[in-house]
Amino acid sequence: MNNQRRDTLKAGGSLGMLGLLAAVGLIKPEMAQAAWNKDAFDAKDMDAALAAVGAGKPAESAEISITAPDIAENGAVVPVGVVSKLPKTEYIAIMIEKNPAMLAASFTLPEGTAADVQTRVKMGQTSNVFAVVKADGKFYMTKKEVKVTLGGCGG
Amino acid sequence: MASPMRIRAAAKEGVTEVRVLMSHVMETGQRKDSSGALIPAHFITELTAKHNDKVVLSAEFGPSVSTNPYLAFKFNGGAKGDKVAVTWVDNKGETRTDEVQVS
Amino acid sequence: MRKQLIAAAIGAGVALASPAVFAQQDLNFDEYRAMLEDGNPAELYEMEGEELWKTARGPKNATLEQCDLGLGPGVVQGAAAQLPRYFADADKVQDLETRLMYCMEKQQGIDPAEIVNGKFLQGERRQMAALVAYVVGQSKGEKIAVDLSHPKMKEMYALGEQAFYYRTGAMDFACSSCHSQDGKRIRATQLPNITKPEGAAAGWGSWPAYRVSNSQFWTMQHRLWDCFRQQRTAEPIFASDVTIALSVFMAGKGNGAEAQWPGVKR
Amino acid sequence: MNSAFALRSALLSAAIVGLAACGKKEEPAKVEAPAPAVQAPAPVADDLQPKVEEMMLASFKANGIASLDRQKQDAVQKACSSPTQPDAETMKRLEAAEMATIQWPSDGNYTGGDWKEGQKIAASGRGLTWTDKTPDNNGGGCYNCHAMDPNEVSEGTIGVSLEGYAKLRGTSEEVIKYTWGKLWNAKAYNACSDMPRNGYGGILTEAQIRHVMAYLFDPQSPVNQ
Repeated sequence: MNNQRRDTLKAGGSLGMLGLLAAVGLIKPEMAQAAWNKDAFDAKDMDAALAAVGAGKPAESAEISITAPDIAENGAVVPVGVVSKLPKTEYIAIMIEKNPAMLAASFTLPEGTAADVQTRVKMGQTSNVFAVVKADGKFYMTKKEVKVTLGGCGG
Repeated sequence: MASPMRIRAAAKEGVTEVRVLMSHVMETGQRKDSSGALIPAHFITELTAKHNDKVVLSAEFGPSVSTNPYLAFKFNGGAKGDKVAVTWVDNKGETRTDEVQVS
Repeated sequence: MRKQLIAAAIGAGVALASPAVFAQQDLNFDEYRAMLEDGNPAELYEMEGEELWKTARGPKNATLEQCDLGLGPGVVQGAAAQLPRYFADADKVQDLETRLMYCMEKQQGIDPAEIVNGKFLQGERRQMAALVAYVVGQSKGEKIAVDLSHPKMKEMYALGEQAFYYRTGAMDFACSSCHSQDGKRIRATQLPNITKPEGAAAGWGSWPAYRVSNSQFWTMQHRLWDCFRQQRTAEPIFASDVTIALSVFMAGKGNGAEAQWPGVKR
Repeated sequence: MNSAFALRSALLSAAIVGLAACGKKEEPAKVEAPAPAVQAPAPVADDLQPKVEEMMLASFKANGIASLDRQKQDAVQKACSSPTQPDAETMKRLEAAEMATIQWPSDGNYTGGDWKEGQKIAASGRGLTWTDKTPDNNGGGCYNCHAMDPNEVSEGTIGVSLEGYAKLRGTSEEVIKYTWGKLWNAKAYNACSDMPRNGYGGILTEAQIRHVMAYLFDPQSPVNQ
């Protein structure tokens, strides 16, 4: 077994900790004030979501690849990875075309962090998954369809 | 009370790969309970990862990220024994930070 | 409650999955499953269970560190791969959960009735599930090696085999209705053929598991309980003979194969 | 539901009085387990059967609509609880008893249901579990085991494909009556069928079965596209 977990710092967990963490420098004060892009996460269609992240109409790029299964056994957990080979990639967003709110997650990558992230998203139905990338100040995108199936007795 | 994250950070050939599992309901706010009442939204909104004191990733999540979120990323540098810390904040203002040593 | 949550599902509401052109094709989820293997959220339960194992609890304020899972007091590594087994101290065949319940009673003073009469995902059964995750995690990749030599194990195996084919309930189902042919599915869910060693090993060796469809960690007792629910029988009692017998049957038939628990399942 | 079940058990048990032999199991085929630590499973003892029956009762408890009556086997359940089917004569006798339970539509209307309703019933696997509050409004669970609409991916494979049902099988009186009967009580045609006895077991109502019939036979139904 991996014993690393024993080194896990047991910090945080309550509302009051936030200030404390900020005070000890674990997080920046501005984080506590939530710069979360509400407009982008509330966007109900592609154009609105792209506008809210400042992407406008991104060009398709073959330099971006999406790693996701062709077919998912369940829509509640769909693994999605995005790799960008575009130089100076600084931002990656994952959008699900047919979800009620399209934007699932966005990542800001400081210099030195690889343009290679993986997460898992919920998909209500078979849909295109979009990867929107900002590189050297410009936006690009690519897409991949993931089919979602139903299993079990349904009882 | 937020539960601990499971963080693994491994350095190999000058690159550190970080994998994180977070314990969080990621409730969308659109599901109903058995009495038909909406279950309030409760999800992680922001996440920051640091290598020693340097921010190596910041992310924003929406409710479409799966329950018990998983995240994997890589950054240049990092040596055995360095610290990697991950902090998340959710829409209710709850937060959690966990830290591991790079292996 | 659970059902409605699933039915209402994840924001968008999972209706019938969208039409696709390959209805008659085999559904191949290998790629999907491979991508979930690393970072199985069951690891969160393993962490919790390991803490719990070492935490003094119950009326006797004791830890479980002296619990004998069959390989001696406190030995967790490899123990799950050899369960269920006959335990002389209890004079019973016990699966992992029954054994943990026994240890919780003897060492911590926790009343087994609290577990037997409880509900999955709640109270002491919730704690039990975390302990189960920890213990099976310590047998990850080990070969299933259940000793069937004791007469009581032999009897349990035979009873389990009979129970497997026992049709009853409102829809006439037995375990065998769904699990006795190769390559069958319920909806998109692939079903192991438990009448064969490889199928039995696939079933036995991948539960307990984290279920992505409802974000829950299910023990084998929980898995069997819900199988019977879907079979439309009456409710099986926690740790009852039928659950132990079916477990001995599956584990015994799967003997020799590698267990990949805790699993990650639809 | 429960009383219907008890009645059914009683009737069918009565119908096969004297067939005690079919409750007896043939020796199931054994597959040698690969591991060295394993002994061959013990042979099934003659006295195992009562123990199994006792266990299948004692290990369960009633919960809501799922009463302990469900743990008592009726004639076909008992006869079909082994890897091998009963002999042909026994099968025939069981099937005849099941056939007699089928209720044919009182007004001769077999297929006049709404295929859209039928689709919902076919897709729903709900009902009759101990978490269901009433024994009514059940799904048919058809898609759990059968392919129906060619565009549906998430379809089971335990049962035969029903895609293009009427297109392939036609709409003769024989086919229509067989289908109604099969939906009402599948055991009338194969005593050990995996398919539940929808009408006889009170899983679906006559009206629901008519909707499912429409889903299978209506030329507009996706099944026949």
